[in-house]
Amino acid sequence: MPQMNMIQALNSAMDIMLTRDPSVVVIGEDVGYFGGVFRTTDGLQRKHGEHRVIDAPIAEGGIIGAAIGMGVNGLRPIAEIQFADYIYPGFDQIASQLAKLRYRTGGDFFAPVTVRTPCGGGIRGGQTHSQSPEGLFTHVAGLKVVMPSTPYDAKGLLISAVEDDDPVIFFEPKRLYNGPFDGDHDKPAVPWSTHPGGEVPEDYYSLPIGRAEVVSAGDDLTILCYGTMVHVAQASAARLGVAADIIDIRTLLPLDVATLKQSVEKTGRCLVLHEATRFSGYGAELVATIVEECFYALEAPVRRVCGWDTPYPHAFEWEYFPGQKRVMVAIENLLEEE
Amino acid sequence: MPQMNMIQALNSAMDIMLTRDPSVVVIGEDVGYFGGVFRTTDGLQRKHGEHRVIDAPIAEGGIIGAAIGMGVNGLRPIAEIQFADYIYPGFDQIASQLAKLRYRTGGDFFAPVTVRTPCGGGIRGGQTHSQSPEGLFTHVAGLKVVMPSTPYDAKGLLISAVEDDDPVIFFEPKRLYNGPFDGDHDKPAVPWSTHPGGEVPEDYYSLPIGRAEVVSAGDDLTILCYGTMVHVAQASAARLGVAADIIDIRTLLPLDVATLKQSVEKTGRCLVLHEATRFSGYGAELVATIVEECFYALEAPVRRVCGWDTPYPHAFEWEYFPGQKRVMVAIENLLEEE
Amino acid sequence: MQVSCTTCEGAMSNKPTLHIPHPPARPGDKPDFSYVALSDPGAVDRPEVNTSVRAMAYLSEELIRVMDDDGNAVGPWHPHLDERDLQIGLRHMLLTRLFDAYMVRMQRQGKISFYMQSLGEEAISVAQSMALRPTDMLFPSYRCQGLQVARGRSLVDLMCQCLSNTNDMCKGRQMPVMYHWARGKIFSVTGNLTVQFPQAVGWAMAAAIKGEDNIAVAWIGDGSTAEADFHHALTFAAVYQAPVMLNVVNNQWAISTFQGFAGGERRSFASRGPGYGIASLRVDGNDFLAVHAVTEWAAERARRGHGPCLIEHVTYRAGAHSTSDDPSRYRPRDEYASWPLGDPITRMKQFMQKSGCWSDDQHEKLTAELTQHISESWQDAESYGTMTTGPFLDRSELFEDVYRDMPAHLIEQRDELRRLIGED
Amino acid sequence: MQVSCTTCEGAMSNKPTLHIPHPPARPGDKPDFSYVALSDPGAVDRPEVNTSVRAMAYLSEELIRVMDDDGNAVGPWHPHLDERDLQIGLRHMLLTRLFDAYMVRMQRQGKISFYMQSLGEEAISVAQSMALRPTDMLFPSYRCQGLQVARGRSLVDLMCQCLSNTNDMCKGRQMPVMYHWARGKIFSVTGNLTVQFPQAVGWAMAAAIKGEDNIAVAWIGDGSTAEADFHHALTFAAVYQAPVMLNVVNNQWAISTFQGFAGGERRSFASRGPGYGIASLRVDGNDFLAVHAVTEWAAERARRGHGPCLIEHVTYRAGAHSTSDDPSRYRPRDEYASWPLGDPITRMKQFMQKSGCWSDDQHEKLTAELTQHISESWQDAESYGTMTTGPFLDRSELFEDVYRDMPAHLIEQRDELRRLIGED
Ligand SMILES: Cc1ncc(C[n+]2csc(CCOP(=O)(O)OP(=O)(O)O)c2C)c(N)n1
Ligand SMILES: Cc1ncc(C[n+]2csc(CCOP(=O)(O)OP(=O)(O)O)c2C)c(N)n1
Ligand SMILES: [Mg+2]
Ligand SMILES: [Mg+2]
Repeated sequence: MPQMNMIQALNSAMDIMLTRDPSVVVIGEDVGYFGGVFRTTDGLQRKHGEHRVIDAPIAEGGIIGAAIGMGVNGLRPIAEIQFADYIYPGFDQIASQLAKLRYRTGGDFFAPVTVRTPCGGGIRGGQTHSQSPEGLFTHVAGLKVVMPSTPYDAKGLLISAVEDDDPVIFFEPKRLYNGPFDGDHDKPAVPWSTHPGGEVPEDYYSLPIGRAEVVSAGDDLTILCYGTMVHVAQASAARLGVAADIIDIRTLLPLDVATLKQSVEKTGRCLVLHEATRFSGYGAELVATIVEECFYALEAPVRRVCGWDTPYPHAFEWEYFPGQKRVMVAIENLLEEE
Repeated sequence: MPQMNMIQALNSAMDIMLTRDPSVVVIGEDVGYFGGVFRTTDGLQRKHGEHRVIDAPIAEGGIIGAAIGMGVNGLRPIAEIQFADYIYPGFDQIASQLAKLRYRTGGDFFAPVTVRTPCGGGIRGGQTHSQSPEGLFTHVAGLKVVMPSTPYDAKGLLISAVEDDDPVIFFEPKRLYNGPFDGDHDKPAVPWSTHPGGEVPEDYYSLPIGRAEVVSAGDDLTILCYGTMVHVAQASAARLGVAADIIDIRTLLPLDVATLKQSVEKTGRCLVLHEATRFSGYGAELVATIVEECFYALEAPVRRVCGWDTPYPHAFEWEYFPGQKRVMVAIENLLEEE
Repeated sequence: MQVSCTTCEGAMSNKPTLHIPHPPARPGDKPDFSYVALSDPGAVDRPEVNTSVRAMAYLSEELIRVMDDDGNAVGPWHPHLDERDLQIGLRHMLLTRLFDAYMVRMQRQGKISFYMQSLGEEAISVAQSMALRPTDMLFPSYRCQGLQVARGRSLVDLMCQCLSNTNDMCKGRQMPVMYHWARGKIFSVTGNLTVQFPQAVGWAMAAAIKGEDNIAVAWIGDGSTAEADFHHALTFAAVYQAPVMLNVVNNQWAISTFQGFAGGERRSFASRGPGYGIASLRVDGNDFLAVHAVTEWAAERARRGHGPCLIEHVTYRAGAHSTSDDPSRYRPRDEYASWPLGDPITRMKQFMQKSGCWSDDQHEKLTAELTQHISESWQDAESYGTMTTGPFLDRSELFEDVYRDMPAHLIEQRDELRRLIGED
Repeated sequence: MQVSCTTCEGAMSNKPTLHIPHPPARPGDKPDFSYVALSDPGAVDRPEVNTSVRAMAYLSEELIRVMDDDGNAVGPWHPHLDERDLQIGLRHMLLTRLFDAYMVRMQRQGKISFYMQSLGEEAISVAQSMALRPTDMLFPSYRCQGLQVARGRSLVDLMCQCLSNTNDMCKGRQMPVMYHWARGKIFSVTGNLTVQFPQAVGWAMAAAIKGEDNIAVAWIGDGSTAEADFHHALTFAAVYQAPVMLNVVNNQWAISTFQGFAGGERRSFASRGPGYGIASLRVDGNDFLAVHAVTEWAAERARRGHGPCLIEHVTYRAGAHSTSDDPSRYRPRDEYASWPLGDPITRMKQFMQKSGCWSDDQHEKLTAELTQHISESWQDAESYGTMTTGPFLDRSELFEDVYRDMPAHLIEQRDELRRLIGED
């Protein structure tokens, strides 16, 4: 099986879709000739042409607006927003337009746009290159929201996103682009070739949107997480020798409630992790869902470990990032409760 | 005590602040000569002048951006966004700039901007005149988020918002402008003069940001709500003859956790209400907070009654609105649980 | 080249003061439209469609007019339409106006919840629609009902949308006038201003990518030019030379604010275009012939690969902003009577009568015919349900079309609502 | 007036095709700047500061230049600065350049995490800063370090920001180069492009409201003009006639994309202004004297109440976009050598030598002095802490300044972090 890092996997997904479906186009800042500031679209313009892989003006609102129009005219645009921190100028076109077009037209119009954007911290990007705004988009009915944690998932889910007739906001945890970062920044970086998720078929395959994945199984507790935090969770559980059901949410909206429920009913304890700020973050929805679905199985409160409720600071990146230590403390506390 | 409806109370708050503090200005679409599409700024330009109450171009991003600059230059702008549904074009200036300015400058710069905007449904406004996007703003560190439920609170909280050195997003439940709407749309409209919250002092007073209010006390359960849903909660509890602690959150961020906790520890049962869509809404944060703070006191799962996870529809407004019936069913179920 | 006046109208100051635009007249004042820059009918040059933007920049500040005050059609922009087309044009305009008036009445009677009329602006939608191909895609604002009428939409369908009944193409989900028509290639109207502008550019980019020669056409108001999406649209249209026609309907007002609050005090809205490298024209929006000619010209330019156009239509919002608005609070009640460009239907009729292809008698007959057509359509529309009487849309429509396939959480919510209603 | 070329460069087609802007040269190609429209030094007229926007529209497409190729200062824009000012200007430019070079080296050595230099663009920040009053408020982009230098900011402070150490004015919260200086009236740099443009307009509106005559001045890049806030700023500045100077630094590139992707292929960026009714000028950004003169002119215009200005500075980004960028992937390595407007420091030096107020010897001495000043500053800066050695900022700074007063939930989170660290 070929090895790919997450950038290569995403590139492969786009390459395949550009090849299979003439209606697929890629548009974004620096995505064309240059191949993207993270090199995710490297080589795609050369291969598929300037009318398929299109450099855009620096106007996120314009990019999304134009992508919607393209979608209405039969294309399947993949719009790249260079950093998730810069998605807000496009927020109106996403929340007011892209998300609601099908509904307001009784199904007569829709725009199958995929918005790809790198998110998350751990690269010393400070407050404008580190944000995790996924929670905001999960509050917008009509959107699907995806965040993969491995190259294998990234490719399969991106292909599904492009094929999906509904709009998908596709978050890419940039700290995972080159390796399965587990939160320990002092450790030398590890490449994807050391991780089974780095084994990625060359060819077309897709993974279902709407399905969470149990990435490791155990009876002690359930850990709900996605993106980078999946790896932090695994490392933390391993270090503690705890047997955890670690569930990679993968598709934040729609949420795979059944998988979550099954696990928490088994373990009775649940920890929720994300890198985004805690207050009103997506983790709140996970907690609320678990409480509503599994209250009587719960042996302890559902706890959250999240980014602090501050902007992402440059210097205190590792104090901010919800790393192994915080996760381990939370696991230990949770197992001791009652 | 004079009687005011919520529009008059808000108008009075702005009038007083424009009079007391020469640095206060009001800016927004149609707020000047015309006095606002809801008449909230009626008469203010005539009284305080064109340079204090300023009609703006139709550009919400520009309004917020300019207000930030004004704030940096020593003014205290009150920016009106005509409908909360139209706040998204200003989202970037709010989330990236207004919220983070103090932090990123180590406290050297800040912009004391208040953003006022009417929200919520019940006026047949369809999907673009009915939204309740407050949840999104509560996920942005650096903002304060307020929503009053009576004229009295509206005036006192708006004055506090204007005086606050931090940015405040001030949501006005427009269905409450003229009367304490309790969700029963078949009933003739009731004016504020029938409600104690309609008694509003003419003069200056302020109410603290960061404090929830127990609007009625009871041991059966706790109902957490804000805006229009406070009145729906009261009517529903009354119809059922249930003794509920009904807590008007009022300040969504920062949240008055202590008041919530005290109540739920007493009642052991908690219902969360809002008009906004449910998934990843502010109610999720309330549920998560209650679970984290009061888990061992809970006798039943915390339940939510919210807007459905769809855009706000025009025709099915009353099927969409979380009215008394849904609230009563939820209360009954909640009291029966276990 | 230098003149000594300041950029700021009025007194010269030696200190910055915040300039506040003022409309020339407020309630009680005598209407004053001296600020509207006019050109003489027939006076403005008509360049070839492939003229460079730079060479035609002057067109963004002139006013292209064909009909003069006496009902003659003059000058190089005269489109020389045949009788049949003129009659169709007049019919569509009249139908639009009568339909609007009827619906305003229905709103007053409480039969629909809200309405927005296009009174005084009918020439724009109708003439533009007629000058385009049926395969061109239209991205309307909420004041473009003439597009629907001119493309042959059944009034019953429009009425049913306003009634949110079982025949509503929006399935009850939108406020009145937020029509769309997929088969007729008319995009969905939304409450959010200006958002359709970059969408139209994207649609046009896609047409160019696919190698098709259909163009996209979009409309916004003068006030809406201040929104970000105006700039996005112009930038993207210029950069990619998208085959798109971007229309600004300058009807002088944006709810209560005068067009000066969008920058119209300083320069025409059309004159924004040349700075982006976009061909821009300013046209008498109440002159059916001029609007038709300009639209044909711009469509040909775009279709032949010579790039986008920005068109400013100078007109006047003769009615209230919407049925929720009372314009007598912010402008003279009788302002429309002084509008220098008259009424589009009156002028068209005058021109046709002068050309000998129309008579008062025909006009009266047509009015009667259309009036009857409208009230019959209303009967028909009501048969699909009204706000108070059935048939009603199925309530589970509330949950359809949020996604293509309904996800589990919406199925649950739908079922919850069903249970709740079952308990009624 | 009509010309037969199409709006689309290259072959004329009879069908719309998606136009894709191309830079004239890619890696391996011979640099080609023939697309840059130049005027002769001294050739462009200098109108009175109260000239109407319309009457001075031509200035948005000319190129105001003062220094000619031989180091003479010519024409009506010659600011006739005195020797002392010239020497100060050169000193600031040189200091900015040497500081940048030093900091790039520090980044390469891993001592700071990131850096952005302003190589080749020093004249703009420095000359503008010198032509303004110290009470004017500056809203910089990330490539305006010359403003800090010219306003007398200590290099130690700038370095400490890049080090996120205990003397960092941002308290460790921002990436390197995101400086601010409240006392020096320099606003905070942010990663979000263009957001400062409408903020500057709002600041200027407030100045006008308060009746003060300080103006606001803001900078963005060519690529950043595509963002919504460019349009917001121009609209608000025009409507309220705000005393603001809006600068677009057109350095030909926006990371890997050529200025054509912001619309620069069609028309100068300055030419966006007149369509909004804003006085606009295009200036040789590598000509210290021209930038100084234009800035003085625009500042006086704004300060005297004649309204806002848009200024395009034509320059070239001589370095990489940032230390994360490798421009040899998308443009010829040696492009800068062919840039028709030369290097700002070389040209200033040549002019001063020709005027007899500067010598090679002085230049060498100055270079040595500044170099030493920089490395001494670095020693100093490091004494406040480095990325790896103390002193370190107190970690609870993480939670300060989110709000003026720390709310309960942040106190709790701060205490949680303290407990966690205590367990170290
Ligand atoms: C984004 C947004 N902001 C504000 C509004 C409220 N609003 C509706 S119509 C309108 C005025 C628009 O004026 P104009 O563009 O001139 O169009 P006209 O009504 O004159 O046809 C405003 C402010 C809105 N619908 N959308
Ligand atoms: C809103 C936003 N979108 C995208 C970016 C990423 N980005 C940073 S700099 C840059 C290029 C800006 O080019 P230009 O405005 O020409 O300035 P220059 O770097 O040439 O000085 C881009 C796209 C950003 N910082 N902010
Ligand atoms: Mg208008
Ligand atoms: Mg640039």
